[in-house]
Amino acid sequence: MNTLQRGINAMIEQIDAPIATFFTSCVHCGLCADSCLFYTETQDPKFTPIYKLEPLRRIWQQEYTFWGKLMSQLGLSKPVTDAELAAWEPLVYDSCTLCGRCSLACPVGNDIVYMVRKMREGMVASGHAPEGLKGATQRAIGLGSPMGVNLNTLMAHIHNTEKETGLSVPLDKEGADYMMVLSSAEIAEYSEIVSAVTRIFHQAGVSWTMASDGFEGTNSGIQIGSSDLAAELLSRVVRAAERLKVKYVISPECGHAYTALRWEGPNLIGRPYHFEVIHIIELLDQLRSEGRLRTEGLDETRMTFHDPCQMVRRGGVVEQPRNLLHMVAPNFVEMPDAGIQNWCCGGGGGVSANERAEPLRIKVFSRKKAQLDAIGVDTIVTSCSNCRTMLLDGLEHNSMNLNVVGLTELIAEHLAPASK
Amino acid sequence: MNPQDLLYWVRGTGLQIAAAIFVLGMSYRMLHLVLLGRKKSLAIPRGSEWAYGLRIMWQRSFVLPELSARGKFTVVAGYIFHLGFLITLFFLSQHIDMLRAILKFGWPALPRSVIDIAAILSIAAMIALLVHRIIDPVKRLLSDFQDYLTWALTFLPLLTGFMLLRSIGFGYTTLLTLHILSVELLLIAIPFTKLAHMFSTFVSRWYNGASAGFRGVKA
Amino acid sequence: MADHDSLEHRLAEQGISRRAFLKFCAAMASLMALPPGSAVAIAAALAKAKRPSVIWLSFQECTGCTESLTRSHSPTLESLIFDMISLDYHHTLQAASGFAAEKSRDDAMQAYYGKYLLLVDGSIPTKDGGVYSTIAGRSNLDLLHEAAKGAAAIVAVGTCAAFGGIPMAKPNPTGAVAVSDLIKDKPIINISGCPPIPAVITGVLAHYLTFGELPALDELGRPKAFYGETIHDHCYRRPFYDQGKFAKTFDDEGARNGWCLYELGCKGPTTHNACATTKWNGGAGFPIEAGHGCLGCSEPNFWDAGSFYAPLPAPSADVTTIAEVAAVTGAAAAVALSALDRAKKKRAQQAHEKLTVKDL
Amino acid sequence: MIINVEVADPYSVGNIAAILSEIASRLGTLADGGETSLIDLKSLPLSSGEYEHLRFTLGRGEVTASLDAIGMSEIVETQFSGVWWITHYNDQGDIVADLIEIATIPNILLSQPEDMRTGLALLHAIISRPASSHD
Repeated sequence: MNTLQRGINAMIEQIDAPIATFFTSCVHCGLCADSCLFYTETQDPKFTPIYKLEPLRRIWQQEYTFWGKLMSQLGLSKPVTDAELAAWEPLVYDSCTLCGRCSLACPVGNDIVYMVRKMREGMVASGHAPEGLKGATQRAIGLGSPMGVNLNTLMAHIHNTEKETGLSVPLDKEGADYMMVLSSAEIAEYSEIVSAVTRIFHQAGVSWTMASDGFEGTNSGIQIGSSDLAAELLSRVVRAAERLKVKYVISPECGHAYTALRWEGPNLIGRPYHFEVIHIIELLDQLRSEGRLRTEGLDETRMTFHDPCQMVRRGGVVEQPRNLLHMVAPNFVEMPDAGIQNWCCGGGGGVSANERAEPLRIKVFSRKKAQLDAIGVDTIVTSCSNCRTMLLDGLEHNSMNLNVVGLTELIAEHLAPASK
Repeated sequence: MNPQDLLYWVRGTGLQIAAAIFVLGMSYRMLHLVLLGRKKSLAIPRGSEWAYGLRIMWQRSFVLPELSARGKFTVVAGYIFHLGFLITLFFLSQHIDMLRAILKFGWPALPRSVIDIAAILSIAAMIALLVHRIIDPVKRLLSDFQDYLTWALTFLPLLTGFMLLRSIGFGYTTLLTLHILSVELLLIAIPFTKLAHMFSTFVSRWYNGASAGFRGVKA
Repeated sequence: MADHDSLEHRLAEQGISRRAFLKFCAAMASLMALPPGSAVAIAAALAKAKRPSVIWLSFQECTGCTESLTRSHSPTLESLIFDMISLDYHHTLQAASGFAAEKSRDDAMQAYYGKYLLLVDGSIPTKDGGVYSTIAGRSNLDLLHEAAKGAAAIVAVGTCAAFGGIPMAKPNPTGAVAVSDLIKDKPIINISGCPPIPAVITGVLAHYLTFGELPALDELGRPKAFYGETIHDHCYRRPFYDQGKFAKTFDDEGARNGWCLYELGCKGPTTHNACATTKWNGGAGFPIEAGHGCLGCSEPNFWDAGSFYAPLPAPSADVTTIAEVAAVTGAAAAVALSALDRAKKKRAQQAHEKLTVKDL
Repeated sequence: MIINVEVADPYSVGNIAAILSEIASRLGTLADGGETSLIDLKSLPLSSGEYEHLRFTLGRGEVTASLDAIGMSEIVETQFSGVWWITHYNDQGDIVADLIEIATIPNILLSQPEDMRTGLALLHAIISRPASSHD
């Protein structure tokens, strides 16, 4: 098979009842355009979500419909070409963050983002994935992290934390209840997280560990759209967790890591886990409700919360971060469209790793800017390290002077001293 | 064939042909869609697929996110068209007569004045939507021949029906024949075109809602 | 001589005044459904009108059409008109019988060859050589062809002669057909109805008499003056139709209030005839006024066009059975073809070459 | 068993109003010096109730004439001057024409030149006849 055949074969593999139903239902109303950051901020019709799926639609029609098959038999249909897939590559990767807003907007109920995710399987198999994302995936497979961080980097953070807090950071502790996984951005840039979770878990009395062979949660395979590669990356975490016999794996503050670990993971490896997956924010809220997480002092700063797409629309974690914020932030305000309808930072779904997409990503930050301008806050809290980087980047390009902090760190800053 | 024979044909054989193609086509198409199957997720669910899927099937008819002016236009005109079409289809006494003859049960009709308004609004909305499809860059990009064909096939029954009610243009026999014929063309076209969304929409919504429900997403 | 044959002259001879003649013309205009102001033109035309010979042949029929004509409630007028025609053969009405009757027909056909008006009621059986209806040993088919040859024009009186009518209804055992199915080379005017309105028969004769030509006809050969519009167009219950007020049964509130009979199967909207205005029995009323829907008797195949009591929009054939068969067939096809599709998907999965980092 | 047949207002169907406004418009034309015109009531869709209602509404005015020629004719000026209701009957008393004429005087009432000449001839014959012939 050449790459084109391989790509088309992958799409034929991926087309299932939902996809066939979605294409059957589409009435070309164009409403999904309004839900897409890339359309609303550019007004370019080619960014209409359903249009990004045109090659997949044609393959469905030609391979899975009565008339389509008939037309193909008669040689009356136009097969999908390599050039076409190449032309669609920027639409499928650069202008889609897999944010899933279109799936909520579609009046006939099409889960458009589900189809984009599936279409990427074919795109990457046909060789049409962005170079930046390819590089990130190669690093993730080869080096263990898309950003090139490794165990040594983590070990340095662990040392610092132990020195700073006087607490020990458990590594490869068999039989712990929880196994913490980090995102590569956290390891590379927001290493305070190691200290934050160490202190919080110490206070709450959580039995936890990290794994030297499964600490990286970021899954570039999901973003580039290859289940094969995603499975390889994910299986490292699964192996470590099952080796250490933990009950739970904690997903880091990283949207796609959560999706990969929580929802796609068992399907990627083809079996259920022997553990459960919980997002760090879910766990913190759970500790709060059990009275095990106690804070003191308030941060009077006017702050807001940026909902990561994979947490809310694709993850169902909406209330938990707010419960936590209310513990420490009396001046917390919601952005317009907060919660399930929040607008993407612009860098999800692999866009942040795709240098070619950067100008477009910066341009569409105007939506986030408008949301922020509407409420006038000083600090943005979020629970996704990729969102955090994208927000910082966007703010800088727009000369906006706002702080961006991770929610876990914010809680850790206000942690009450251990009472006993 | 004289006009009476033609009318008799469209009321009889024509309708049988159209109904057969429509039912066969839709039964095939809907079942074929579902039978393609989907993988059952191995992840631990946070909520119910069925409950939320069923909820979205219904709810997506009413809850729509914030939209731009062009989006609002599509939604408002779309609502008017669909509602007007359904009201005239199911609540004009003549249509109930027809359905009663097939289903063996009926229901009360709406007053003619209401039907008139619904039909006029529906026709106006369809024309507006056609113009919008031509001038709006997004819709124009998405549109192909089928979008215009299905528009025409949907518009004709509305138009001929309205002309029939108001005795505009041709005589009653001719208009009734044209009206029934246009409905038959529409019925025949449904299984082969995007008009199949009349049923598949609800399946789409279920899949979408089920996926969200599985993850415990509450819109 | 010709002048002495004109209607005006004959009327004058009978001591009828010009004013009476004008009254007669006003009645004629009303009868022919012409604009009321055309009485003057009628008067002028009638002054020159001639007395044509009429041969009336009755075939496969029930004599209802003749009954209708003789029950006509304007006898003076009819008698004036029949004064003006020479009814040389009508086997029900004529006094002569047996060979004499047939002879009078043959004589008239010879004497007025090319000029006589041929009136036909009843359809013509064609199966088995037309043996199913004969007169004096000759088949209707034979008689029609013979009589048509010398006719100036043919008037098909009643739905049977015009469109085949009840004898032609399924299964049509005698192979009955309409006059126009057999005669192609003569002007034919169809006065349909079961029976036709008597005033329409006389109206058409009056028109032929007055203007010496056939009136304007619709696409089914019927005079537009009487069949140009539908019962529905002129029905006094029409406003109820427009308001959507329908009687649901023959004895409900709506029926008592005189609401529209559409849902009770009235075929008025698709039936072209003058019943709603000309009315029956000396203007006493017409079926809808008596509380019963129109049967559509002046239209072709009215007998086979579904139940008289089924509303117009109701399907005229069974749709349910065919839909059930279609649903099952469609489902079976879906099961079969989706098995192929799943097999295709499985093949694609088997053909899947695992993507590795080297492929990027 | 008593069946209570209640007829709702038979005039509500709206045909009468249309006829009346048609008559009004034609009468207006006539009053302004325009032409006379005729309405053939047999060509209009009237229920018997409506027919009676029309007769009642138009009423009877100052002039009533009758004509005896192949049956009777009744010529009545309605309460609206210039609006005449003309009903022609045949020998049997059936209505053969039923007309509304909008005119200063219905045409049918005018003496006809042909009849006048016939009368004149008859009159001359009487004048020229010798007195002895009167028996």
